Parts: sequence; C-alpha cells; structure tokens
Amino acid sequence: MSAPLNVVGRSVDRSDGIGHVTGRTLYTGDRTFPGMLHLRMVRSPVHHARLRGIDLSAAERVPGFVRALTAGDVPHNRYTILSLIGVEPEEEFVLAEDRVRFKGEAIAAVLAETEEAALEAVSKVRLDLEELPAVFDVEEALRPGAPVVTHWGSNTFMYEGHPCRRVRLGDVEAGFAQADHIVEGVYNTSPIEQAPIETTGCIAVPEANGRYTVYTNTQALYFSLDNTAIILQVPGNRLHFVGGTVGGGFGGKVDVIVEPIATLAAMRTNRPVRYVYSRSEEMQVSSTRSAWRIYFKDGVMNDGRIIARKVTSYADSGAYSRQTPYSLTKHAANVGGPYAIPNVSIDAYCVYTNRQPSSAMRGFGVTMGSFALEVQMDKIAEVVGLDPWTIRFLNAYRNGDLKPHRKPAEDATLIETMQAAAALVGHELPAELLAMTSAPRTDREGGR
Amino acid sequence: MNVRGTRVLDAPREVVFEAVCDPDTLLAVIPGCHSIEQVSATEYRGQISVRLPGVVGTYRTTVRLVDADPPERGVLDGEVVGPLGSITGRATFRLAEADGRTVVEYDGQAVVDGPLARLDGRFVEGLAGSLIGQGLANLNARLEGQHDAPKETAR
Amino acid sequence: MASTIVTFELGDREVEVMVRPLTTLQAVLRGQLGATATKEGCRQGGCGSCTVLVDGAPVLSCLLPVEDVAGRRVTTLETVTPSEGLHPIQQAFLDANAYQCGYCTPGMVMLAKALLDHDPDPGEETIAQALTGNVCRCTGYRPIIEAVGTAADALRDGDAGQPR
Amino acid sequence: MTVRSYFLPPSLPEALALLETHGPELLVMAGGTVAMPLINEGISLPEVVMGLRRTGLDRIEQADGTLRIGATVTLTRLLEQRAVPLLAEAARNTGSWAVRNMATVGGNLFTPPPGGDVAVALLALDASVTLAGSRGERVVPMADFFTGFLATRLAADELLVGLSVPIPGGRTAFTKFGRKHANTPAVVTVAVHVAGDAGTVTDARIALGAVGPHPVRARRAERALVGTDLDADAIAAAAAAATDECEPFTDAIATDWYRRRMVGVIVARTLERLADGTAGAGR
Repeated sequence: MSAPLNVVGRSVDRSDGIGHVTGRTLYTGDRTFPGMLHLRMVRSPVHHARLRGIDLSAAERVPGFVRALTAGDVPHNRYTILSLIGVEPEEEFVLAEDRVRFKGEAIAAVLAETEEAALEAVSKVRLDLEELPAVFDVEEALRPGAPVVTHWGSNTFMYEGHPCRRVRLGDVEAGFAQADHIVEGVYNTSPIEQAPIETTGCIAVPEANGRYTVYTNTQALYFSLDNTAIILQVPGNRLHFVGGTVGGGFGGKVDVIVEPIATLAAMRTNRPVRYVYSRSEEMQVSSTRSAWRIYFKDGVMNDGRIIARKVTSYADSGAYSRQTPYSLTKHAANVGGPYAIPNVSIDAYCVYTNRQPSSAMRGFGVTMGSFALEVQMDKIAEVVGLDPWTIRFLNAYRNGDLKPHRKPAEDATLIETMQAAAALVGHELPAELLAMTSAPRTDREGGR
Repeated sequence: MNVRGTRVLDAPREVVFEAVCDPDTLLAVIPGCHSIEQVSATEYRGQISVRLPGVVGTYRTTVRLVDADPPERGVLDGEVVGPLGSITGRATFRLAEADGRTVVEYDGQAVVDGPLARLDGRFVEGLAGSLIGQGLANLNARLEGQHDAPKETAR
Repeated sequence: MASTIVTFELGDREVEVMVRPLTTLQAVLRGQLGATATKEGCRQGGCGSCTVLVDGAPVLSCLLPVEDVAGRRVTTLETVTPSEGLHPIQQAFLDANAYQCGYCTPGMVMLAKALLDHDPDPGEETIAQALTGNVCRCTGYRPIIEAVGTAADALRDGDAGQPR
Repeated sequence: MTVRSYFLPPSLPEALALLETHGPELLVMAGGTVAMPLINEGISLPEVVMGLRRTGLDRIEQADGTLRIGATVTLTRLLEQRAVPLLAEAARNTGSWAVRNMATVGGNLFTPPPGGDVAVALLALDASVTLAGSRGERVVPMADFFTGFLATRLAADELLVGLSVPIPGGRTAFTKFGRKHANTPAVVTVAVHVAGDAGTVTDARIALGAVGPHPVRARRAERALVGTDLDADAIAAAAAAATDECEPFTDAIATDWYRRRMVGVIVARTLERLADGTAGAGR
C-alpha cells in the first residue's frame, strides 16, 4: 500500500519566498529594541605587537559613551571554538591581553547610545603598542628564528605530540625507488572571504526573568550558545539563542565571535546590545578560507599506476587555529584522493601566521586538497601519455582497496560515477573503461 | 608604515639644515601647517590641517630632534595626533653635498593607530610621501627665494 | 548637533522625520520608519542591497544623507508591494527562484523596477549591465536576469500592477 | 566625530562663504560616493559637512567648441551627453548605475587611484578645471592639476566648480581594464586622443589611470606616435614607452608587476582600435 506523495517528484514553493521578494523576511539586523546600545570594537592597527596599555580616557568623554569592556571584564577570556569537542590548547583571547597577533584583533569593546558615538569613542582610544616582527608565509613561519605567533611557543598546531597530522601506508621511499617516473607539483591557493551580503552580527537582549535572548545570524546556533556560556561562565539555560534566516554564510558565520561579547555587554549594562560587523570587519577580521600550499611527489609506473604518493600540506591558519585543526584532519584523510596507492605518506601542517584567522568555508580542507590532487592527476596523465579519464579509472578505488589511512574501501562508486559523468557530458569512453566496475580486484589485477 | 625618498635642493647643506630647524621656514613649507612653536632647542609643536577626499582634520604635531650631526644628519622623533588617530615614529634624514646643491635622503618608520590604520597602508604611506614631497618642493622654492606662490593643501 | 526635520514622499505618503545631521536615508528607513526591506550589506555603496529609487532613479540609500531627499519621492520595496498579491517583478523573482538567502533580493527588485520603468524591453545584456552594482553571493545571477526578463514580458503584456 | 552640522548651500557664493567660515574643518562632498563610505565606517569623523547637490553647479553647456561641465554633474548625465563621446565612455565604465546617479564629475577628480576614470579621460582631452575661491576664479589645466597622491592645486579656500573640455579635434578611444567587465576598479585605464593630417599623427595625448599616484599623461608614449601613421611599429613603441614610464602600485586589485605589463597591452589595444577604425570614427 502506498500513500500519495505530496512533495517527492513535485516542485514545491519555498516557504520563505514571499518574505524574500517582498522584503518582509526579518533578518537579525532588522530588529531594533528600545534603549538598544551599539557596540563597536577597538582593533589592533598592526599585525603583531605587545599591547602595553589601553587609554580609554578620551573615549569616555565622548557624549553618548556608556562603557568599555577589556580583557579583564571577560569571565573566561578564551575563545576556543573546538574546545567543545576536546581540542586544546585554549589559545585565542576574546579580548586581547598583552599581545595582538593579527591586524584587526579585538582589543576593547566600546558601548554607546548611538553607532556614531561608538565610532567616535573607538577613534579616541589610544593604544600603547610595541610592534613586533610578523610572519605571513607558512614555510617562513616554520623556519628557525621566525617570529613566534602562539603564546605557547610553536607555530604549528600539535597533533598528539606531532607538528603535523600524519598518514602513513606502506613504504613511500621504496615506492619511489621502483617507480618509472617521479611527478612533482606544488599548489598554492589564496585565502577566500565568504563575503555574505548580510554581515555577521547579533543583538543580545536582557529579559525580565534574568535570561538573555540573543538574536544572531550564526550558522552554528548551539556552538554559539555553548561557547558563550563557557566564556561568560553562566549556565546554558540562562541563554536563549534565536537564529532564523541567515543572509548568506558559506562557513563565514560558523565562528562564534560576536555573541559572547554582545551578551556580556548586555549583562553589564542591562540594556539590549547590537553588535553587527561593518563590511570592512567582515572582510578583514572575520575568518576566511585558509590559504594553502600543497606539495605532491608521486611515483608512477609507465602503465599509469601510481605506486607511491607523498603529500606535504601547509594550511595558513592565521593567528589562531579556530576550526583549522579539524580542517587539516579532514584534509589529511582526503588529499591522497579516491585512488588506490600502495605507499602513501601525508604530512599536513596547521601553521600559525600573523594573518587574520582562517576557518570554515564550504568543504574546507578538502576543496583545496582536491584542487591540488586533480591538477596533479592531469599532470601524471601527461607524463605517462594517458588521457585524464584513463589515469583516473586505472587508479580508482575499488572495493577492498586499502585507503591511505588503512581502512579498506567499501561501497566504492568512483568508477560508476565517472562512467555516468562521461555519459552525461557526451564523452565516449573506450570499451575497457566502460567494462570496469568497483568490484574487488582479481589476483591477476593485483591487490592494492 | 615606512616612508623613504630622496630629493635634490638648490642650496648648500648648511642652509638646508638651518632651514629644517627654523620654525618660520617649517610653517611656510609644510603643507597645511598653520601654527608652529619651538618648545625647546630641539622640540617643536605645530598644527597641521589636512583636507583629503572624504577626510578632514587638524593634527597636533610634536617633533623632537633626538640626534643631530649638523649639517649632515638628523634623527627626528615625531608624533601626529588628530581625529583620525595617531602616527608615531622616527625618521632619519641625511644631507649630502653635490656641487653646491644638497641631496636630501630620508627614511622613516612609524606606527599608525586609530581610524587611519584602517585605510589601506598605501594611502597613509602615499599621503605621507605626498606631503613630504610637497614640503620639500616648497622648501626648495623658498630657498631659491621664490616662495610667494599660494600654498596649496593636500587634497 | 541640532536635529532637523526632513519631509519627503515615501511612495504615495508624506513622511516627516527628525534626524541628526548627515543621517543616511538608509538609517531613516530602517531605524525610524521600520522599512527594513532596504537592506544593509556594506554601507559603502558596493553591494546594492540598499538600493531605493529617488524620483525614479536608483540610488544607494547608504550613501545618501536624508536631508538631500527633502521634498523628493522615495520608492522602496514596501511601496512597490501591492496591498494584495505581488508586483509582476516580485512574482517573476518568486517563480524563477531568483533568490536563496534573500538578502540581496530587495535591492535587485528595486533595480529591476527602475530598469523596466526606463526600458520596458531590455535585452539580457542590458539587464546584466543594469544589475552590475547589485551583488548576490548565493544563487548566481542567471535566475535573477531571467526573472527580470520574465517581468518585462509580463509588464508589457499589460498586467502591470495587477495582483496575480 | 558626531556630525554637528550638515550644510546644503543653495548657491556657490553661499558654499564659498561656508568654506571661509569653517576653514579646513569643513568636509566638502558632492555625490558622497567617496566621503560617505569613510564616514559610515568611522574612518572619517567630520564635525561639519557641506554637500554641493543644491549649489546649481550641475549644468552642461556647449559653446565656442568647448563643453562646460559643472562640478556636480552626475556621471549618469555625463554618460548621456553626446558632445564628447570619450567622456560618455569613461562614465559608462565607472561604478554601477546607482553609483553613477550619485557620483559627480568634480568628485571623480578627487577619487584616489585606482578610481578616477573620468579624470583620465579629461586629461586626454586636455580639459581644464575652474577653481573658485574668495579671491575669484582661476583656471588650471588638467595636466597641472594633480601634484601628488591625494594632492592637487586646489587651495584650502577654494572649490572646484567646473570643467572646460575642448571638443576634440581628433579621434579618441578609451579602455578600462579591470578584473571584471563592469563596476570594477581599474587594473589600468587608458584614454587617448590622436589628431592627424592625411593619416600622419600630428598630436597625441595618452592618459593613464591606476598606474601612478594620480592620472598621468604618458609623454614619451605620445612622442612615439607623432609623425607616424599609427602603424604597428609606432603602436609598439608607444606601448613600450608607456610601460616604461608608468609608476604602478600594488593593491587588492593587482600587483605593480601586473599593472605594468597590462599598461603596454592596453595602450596597444586602444591605439589599434583607433588605427583600424573601430574606435573614434567620425568624432
């Protein structure tokens, strides 16, 4: 007995369509509250400096100034988004303490009756800074004598005591020794700003019952709530986070960056507080997709089989790691590719520099690895004189093949997917490729 | 930010060095400068108005000669404070003799703070270079005794 | 910092606001008049999400002091939306799914309105050129350009302003 | 600074009087497309601001072979005028429709590089600017107007009130090369005016934008064209000279390295369009 399908197979109107085309959809920043204060941030004007003092006296005299918040006002002044899943150490400061590590780092929050007054007060805060040498290149950051970015003394995130996330299968040097060709490549990508049209922001509102309602355009509502509770050292049930329509995110609104300080400001003033990034903050301060440098070295046989692959990757995490350690782990698991290679060695470094922190953006860790990997595959095809389809079919995972992280492939579908893709774009594949399947390799084909 | 440059002035370096240490001359040649006073043998304070596209403001300026080897070399510590923040730094200038003329070579580093720091570094450096260039051109004109042309502001 | 009173037409009604000097039209619409269809994407004139029409011409309300529009007619998405149903441009955007997050949509619709008021039969190239100042980060521009073309056809077919 | 006063003077004399009263603290803006973003971001914090929209400086008049353009004429109106197609072309390539409805010709002269595309065209047209102050008006040729980065001949007590553009006697072409096809800052902007006699170039003006502290004339490139019949060799020589004499900078749009290489390419392409008749015909 089958029930009639109301949705599957039909075109369904989006529930938010009318709101969007009439402009009635309510976004976070469209809300106003009586008595609402405006929060603007005093930010580091330099890439790296010792912060010796903050002089608020002139700012305090600006008409409309209400109060400022500095590091000492924050109950637990550590912002470590991945601490929720056990990532250590706690390294980023909600408001800077004695050092700033990137241009734009938050130093002091200024609250005022109007946005203009807040901007004016921010302009009048004097910082006593001792500028320090800065580093912007991932490999330079790893050289001896490079400026040290983190407070614990290493410019790499540590994975179980190692400076990189490591993946090992077989013996990659032995593979290179047997190979007919060595194919090398280095791939660089730039940081990318997600650039949502609605900038990151929230409004924190004190309620009569002692709770705080936080209207936010975060993409990660419960991450935001939990981190805010940790930073403010309050039970989670005192916070009520209200999400809703997000005016574009693309990963750029995953970091929990505006809610804790806005909520703290609401607590300290007992007034609603609006903290919405300006466009330049969105571009210059909010996390970007990381810049990457990826080195490939592949040992390839004349028949196109890849028998050894060594990858060394560096992700530019910027001044703090945020979600990059996680991204690196995903990267290390994926950058070997959906290919069966018996000897693989992957070292993936999460590197600290004095750039603005990088974090989530659509497939982060994997996307840039795939770019490098697939260009490298084309390069291999060229070296051994095979077409790009053939090189991929030859090396594609099949059920039972061992992946670089030593798990056997199950439910492999790459071959079937490529066959379907070729058909869709009207590319005629040779009969031997069309005949292939993801079934386990026979003894004759040789296990991988 | 870093600013460096070179310019040839049509006067002997003793004259140039003296001019650089003379408040009246500085008032006349610094673009937008409308007051200057000598606080001590080595310190000046002045007011400079800057009118730029979209930006106006008057800046309190303090300059101290912290090291000098007349007429060859001087080191200046300076601070400029105004509505758009501050610029604090140190500059070295060298004067070299060349056929009765003087080659001025300057090199400075400064920390820019406040709203100014949020502009592209190119702007602040470009503007500083522009002001110094105009100032030296004005100085040259004055040293040649042709300083009656109307003083133009940076804009 | 004396406030001044500014009067202008918002759609077909006259509004009077008291503003501090140099307050933008965007801030007045959103903050004082509750007309939040006019969005705030950059306040630098770079994204087009705050586009409104002043005497029929598209302008960026984030760059326009409200004092400058005293006595003039301002058209926002609220004033374009009929009391019942949708304007043909809105209907075309809805039908073409010419939005995803929706944040750029009001600016796009306002620009489209200005364009079709000036040029009832624009080609695809003209539409694309007209929309260059309006940034969309989600849907891509293809469905938006299609929607404007569809709206032009609908308006030329004579059902302009008719609820659909 | 919270703005204390915003003036919208109804005439030039009243604008000049306000300038005299408030001196260098008065922020002057016309279309607001340069000043307002800085104010909105809290980078510019003026106390007193003067808008020029109501000063009546928005007339376009043509007489005696000269087009007179008021300082507050919008780029949309510049695009719509037919007397000098080069200016329409420059306006078309500046900003978006909404920006052009606000931005003014006068303001474009104060838009720092890589902005200021209309100024590049004005330079190639050998236009002059009229500056008005309490002591009266003076006229400064565009070629002398810029004195440095963000620096011009405008004195502290003056306003730019208009431009005089000789109707070009020769042929003109304009190319703005950016990272996108429209509404984009320039990698390089090139405007040329070439006058000839029986196929021989007698006078050439090449103006470059976004490759120096302000729009500049490429004088050596111009000399490379005079006396030639705009043949491939002459174009190559002019392109090489322009490549050599420009002073490009690095910003978010392009590196100085890339800008320098594009100068030669875009100068050559612009001149080729004049040579093969696809630009500037009948002008």
